[in-house]
Amino acid sequence: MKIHLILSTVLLLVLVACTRETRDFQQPAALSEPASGVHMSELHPGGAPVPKPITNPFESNAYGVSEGKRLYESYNCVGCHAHGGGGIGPPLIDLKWIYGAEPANVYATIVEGRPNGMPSFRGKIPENQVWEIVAYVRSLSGQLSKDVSGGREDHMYGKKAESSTPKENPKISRPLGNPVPEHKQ
Amino acid sequence: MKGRFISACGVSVFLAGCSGLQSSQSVVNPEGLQAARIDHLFWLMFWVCTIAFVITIAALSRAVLRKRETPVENFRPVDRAEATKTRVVAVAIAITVLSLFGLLVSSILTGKAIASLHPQNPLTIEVVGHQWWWEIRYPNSDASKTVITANEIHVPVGTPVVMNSTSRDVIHSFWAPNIHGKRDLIPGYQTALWFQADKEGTYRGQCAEFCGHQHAHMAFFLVAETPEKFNAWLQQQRTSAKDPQDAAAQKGQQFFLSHTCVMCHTVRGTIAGSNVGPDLTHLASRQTIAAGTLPNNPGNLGGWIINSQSIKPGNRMPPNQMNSDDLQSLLTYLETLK
Amino acid sequence: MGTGSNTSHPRDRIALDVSVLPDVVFGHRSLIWLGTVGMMAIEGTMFAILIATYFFLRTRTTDWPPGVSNPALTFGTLNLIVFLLSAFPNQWTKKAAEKGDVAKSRIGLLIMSAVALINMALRVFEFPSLNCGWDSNAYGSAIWMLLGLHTVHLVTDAFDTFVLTALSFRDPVEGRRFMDISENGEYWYFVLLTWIPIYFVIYIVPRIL
Amino acid sequence: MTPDPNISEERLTHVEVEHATDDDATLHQRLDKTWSDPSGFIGWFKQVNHRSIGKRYIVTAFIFFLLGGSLAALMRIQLARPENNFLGPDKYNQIFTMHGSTMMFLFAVPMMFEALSVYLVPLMVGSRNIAFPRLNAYSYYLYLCGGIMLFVAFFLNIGPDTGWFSYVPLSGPDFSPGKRVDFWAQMITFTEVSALAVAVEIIVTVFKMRAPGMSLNRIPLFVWASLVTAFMVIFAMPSIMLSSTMLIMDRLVSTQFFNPAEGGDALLYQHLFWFFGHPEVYIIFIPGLGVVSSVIAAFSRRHVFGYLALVLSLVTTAFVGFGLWVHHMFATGLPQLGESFFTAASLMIAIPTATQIYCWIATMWGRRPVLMTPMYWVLGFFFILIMGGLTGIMLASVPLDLQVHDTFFVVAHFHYVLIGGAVFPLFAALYFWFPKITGRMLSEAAGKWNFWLFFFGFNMTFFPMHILGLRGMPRRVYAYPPEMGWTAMNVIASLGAVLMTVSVLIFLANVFWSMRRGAIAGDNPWGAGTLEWGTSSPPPSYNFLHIPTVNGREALWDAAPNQAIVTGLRTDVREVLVTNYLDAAPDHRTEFPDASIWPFLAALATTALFIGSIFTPWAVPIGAIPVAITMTGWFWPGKEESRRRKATEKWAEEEA
Repeated sequence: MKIHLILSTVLLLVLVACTRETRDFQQPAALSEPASGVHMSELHPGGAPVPKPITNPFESNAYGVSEGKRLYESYNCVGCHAHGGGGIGPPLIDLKWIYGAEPANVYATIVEGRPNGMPSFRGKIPENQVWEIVAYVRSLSGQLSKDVSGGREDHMYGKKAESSTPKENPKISRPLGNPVPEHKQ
Repeated sequence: MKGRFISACGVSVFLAGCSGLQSSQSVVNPEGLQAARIDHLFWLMFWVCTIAFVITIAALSRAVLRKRETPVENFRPVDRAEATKTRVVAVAIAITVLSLFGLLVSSILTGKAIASLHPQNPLTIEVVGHQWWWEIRYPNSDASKTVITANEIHVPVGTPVVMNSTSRDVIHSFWAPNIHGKRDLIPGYQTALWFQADKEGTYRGQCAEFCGHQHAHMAFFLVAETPEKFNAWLQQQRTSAKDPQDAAAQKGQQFFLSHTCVMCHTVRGTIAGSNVGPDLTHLASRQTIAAGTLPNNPGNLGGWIINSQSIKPGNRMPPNQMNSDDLQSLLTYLETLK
Repeated sequence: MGTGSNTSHPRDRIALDVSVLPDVVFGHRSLIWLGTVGMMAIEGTMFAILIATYFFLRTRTTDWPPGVSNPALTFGTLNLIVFLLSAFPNQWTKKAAEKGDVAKSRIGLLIMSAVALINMALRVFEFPSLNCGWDSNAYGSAIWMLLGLHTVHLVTDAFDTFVLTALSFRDPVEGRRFMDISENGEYWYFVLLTWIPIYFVIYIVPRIL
Repeated sequence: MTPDPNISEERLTHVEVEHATDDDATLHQRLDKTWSDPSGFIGWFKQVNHRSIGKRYIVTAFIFFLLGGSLAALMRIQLARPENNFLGPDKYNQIFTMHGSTMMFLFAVPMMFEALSVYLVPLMVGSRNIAFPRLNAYSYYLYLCGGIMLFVAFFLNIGPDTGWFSYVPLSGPDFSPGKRVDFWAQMITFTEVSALAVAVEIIVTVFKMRAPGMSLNRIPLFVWASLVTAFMVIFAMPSIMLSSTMLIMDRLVSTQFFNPAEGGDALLYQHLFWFFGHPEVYIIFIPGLGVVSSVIAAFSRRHVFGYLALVLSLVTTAFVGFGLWVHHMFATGLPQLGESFFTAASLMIAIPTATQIYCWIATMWGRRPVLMTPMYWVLGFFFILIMGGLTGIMLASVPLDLQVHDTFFVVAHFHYVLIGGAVFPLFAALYFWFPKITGRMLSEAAGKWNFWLFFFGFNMTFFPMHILGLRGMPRRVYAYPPEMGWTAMNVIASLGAVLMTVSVLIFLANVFWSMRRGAIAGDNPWGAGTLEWGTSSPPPSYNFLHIPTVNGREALWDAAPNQAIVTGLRTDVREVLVTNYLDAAPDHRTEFPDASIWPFLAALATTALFIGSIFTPWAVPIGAIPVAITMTGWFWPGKEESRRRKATEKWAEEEA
């Protein structure tokens, strides 16, 4: 009886934990292809399409988010969006989204680009890395659970800590695919 | 007796282990000025310590095995013997203190000797630690003449080198044991280390401070060569990459520039100019890829590009899916980056 | 059983009768005093290391305080004054407890509870007067942690005082309670005395270094 | 005050005292009734007896030793072949971190300091319990919860992976995503709080609760070692508690202690860590020296040679131990003058250790010690510790350290020091005191097998690592290229690990067999001279029927033919005798608390606070409420208890 109880508790714990901490270095082959964009149409040549992840697997994975953060800097997203505060591009730490706040929207923004300056990264970034960046970008506005998003940055150069910015409630957002160019600030 | 026997065995195993093979990453095969001084100090200490060990174990064995002098139930020892023992212990302590003082002096002298090399015209290099590779720079007041390479350091023999180092991310430690001891690269700190290689050769070095997943595969090679060879190498490294001539290589270059590679790598002379990964301008001139992990040949390079994660799990290079034609032409192009 | 090699019959043993000894003692004689001193040593070491950290961080930059203004003096200084003055009622309470005077101990404990409340109220205003966030820079982190750690001690001792005050109004108040009250006074001195260097480090050092 | 009609005044003032004339059987009955802790499932969580808690510490710490050892075995499998794929880097990094953290924080300190001291010190000083027994129980539960938390995290793939030292910035928010490092840092808080609590208990027990006559110059050397260790704990552990707290705050609430961009500093962490980390080595190793002194004295049948020198050596080691933390940081490139100072200090610490070794040899000289299993382990200790000490001298030298720092040479060195200085004495202690703890002897034959397999296995595993280090193999690598020539030595090391595993299994079998079938030990099977051997094996609930008095350093050997006993302590409540600091003259009596569930509940509340604070800072203020409630419950006196005390208390005369 007691053993039964213990076993079921252990099982439960294992189930609840922890994709959050896994570190999958080997991504499925489909995810290591350069990102080629969102499939807007259901029509595909040559049979059924590979289903794209609707929920972003990296959003519940601390390592994925931190990789996204690193890539965000490596790929110079910082150049326009700074560390979320915005600059040439719109800020990312608030919850105002021009092109939608869902992972698929952010993914589309990165891969397709957007008018008024956001370049398309189609073919330049592997699929899984795009999703990692998506996860990180969404973490900036507090849309991910606290235990996967990173803390402050550990860098040589002074920056504001992201996690100290107050959490806002989502003030969503234009419907997806409504490209109204509207930059704040 | 047993103790002495075991320690004798230990010493001989040790000596056999330390000599034997000439190794390109070894403390006891010094090929540099500093490493040689440290090597002398090591052997001095080794013999002093061995003698101390043997004497102590011999005394212990005798104490344990010698026959009893006082009856078993006499819990309180005989006073006269105690006085003798006190004298002997006092002398032993005095000898210990003196030997330690001797070792202290020799250690400080060695420390002074390896730090006091401040010549007029040293070669300056910069080493920047990254997870998990080494960025090597040969700075020049004319920025266009600055050489940037990765994981392979060329130095002229007999010339003092000053190495300025720092880290871009976590703490690493630069260590080429045949040349000098290690130096930590700490973010937020700039440190300078002097060394000099005395003999031509290729010496392996490795990161010695735990730095994450691929700490084990963060090696570099230090190539000590004659000043002439070194200057030729430096001259050659200063040039930009030439545009390829043959069709396959041109196709490869096209592929390189239009795909994910440019997000991280630089090839001087092209639009690829990102500083995230190692500079590839003279990739083909290097002996190894992936921070000393694999010999640099088209097979290894191809495998690395397709799926570096199976070779060095957790490293920063993403897997790249491409068809074999593209891979072939890409490799052909990379082979032209001499 | 018995004591080792002793083979004689119990009745023949020389006995050291300790029943005449007291069981209510104060100060360094009591176990609880030495235990409290041990705790003070631990916590004192923590404060010392934290202050050392502060000065270590000082050496890593040229401006001090770096990029923020000096902490405002008002509330910290007020707190220092209250702390220093609290030594008088504290000593009075401690002495009353050591004499076993229930009435005086109760009054003293009530006063000390009030003092602790004043200290904590002032402390609430001290944090904003540091003039920087804990996450603005390492200097901010260090002084927030210093002040925070001292506050933890202040709150703990205040809570102790409240509990002892409540207990002192429950009859009977036995000797052990008086020992606790005396020890609580001892600990209050620790909180008081540590505040002096911490006050100096937080408020004065940025002005002179 | 309205007197409770149920409790008569007579019952309140009734006092039962022990007399010299009591016959042993009745006295036993009365004392046992008062001092026995409750049994049963719930009762188990209420026990506050130092022997119960000490045994739990020993068993728990040994289980962590086995777990840490299993992790080491996995590492040896991984390293037995070059470029092995048995464990990936992610698992390997977690495993070596867990191995180090487990061995240092969950095995070595709890075993050498807490477990042995909690069990032995009160017996050795002739007391009925340890000072602050409820705090003692609390410390154990905290330690247990911290250890369980770390291993649960590890099995859920949240095992820390930045090394037992967790250097920033690798362990900082940017390079260690998730909660892995936070679990490590919080485990530190758990174990350090528990060690600090025990340190205070030991200091108070040693200073205030010694049997009459045991003046400071008559304290058994093991007790001296515990006392010195307790002081080291008090001054060393706050440093790591602060640095791990800073680390957690950097990660959770974005403080900037270690962020160079905002005035923080990565080396600050190293200073704080090693200011604890180096004394830590001595915290582990000094109790072992105490064990060695005890065993040598018992088997050589004489007082230890140079008592004063040995005590002074312990104290000197403790002081100097705080002055050499920087020798872990030579490779960071500190100023040269500072380095020479720390070299000198590091060499100097060899002097007290050498002194002790000479004194022990002088003790045995001419006495031909009885070679039974505990003595074997002590001789093994000499061989291995001396070797580790000598390589330590090499590491103290800055230039040499620059070469061998963070290589397998260092791995070899500190395993020689720590296994030689702690695990060998630990096995000696277990063989030596097992009869006292259980009443039965461990098997000598199995003990010899255990020793020889461990001794050869150990040397086979760790001796080649010296050579590996000199031939360039760095620490903490999960793989190495085949062409480096490191393979053969690694294979030998891995084979040695097999021998050590077999040896430990033999030990376990020996313990399980001997607990049931071992020869009955009797009070004093070795004929040793310290007080714990003067009571039955295992000791009764009240430790000593009569508190003894002491006439010399080896209380039993030096006892007068008619050595006095203490009488007059109450038998109806848990009353103990308090003596004064220097000469242990009787000072006053004090009542110790009964068994209670509150320490356990308080430990649970504290655990909830600590684990909660990994995820949110709000766990601290909110979690403090149940902690405050349970702690208040713990100290809250019962009404009847207060009245009873009031009725019988006796105040000290006012001092002039």
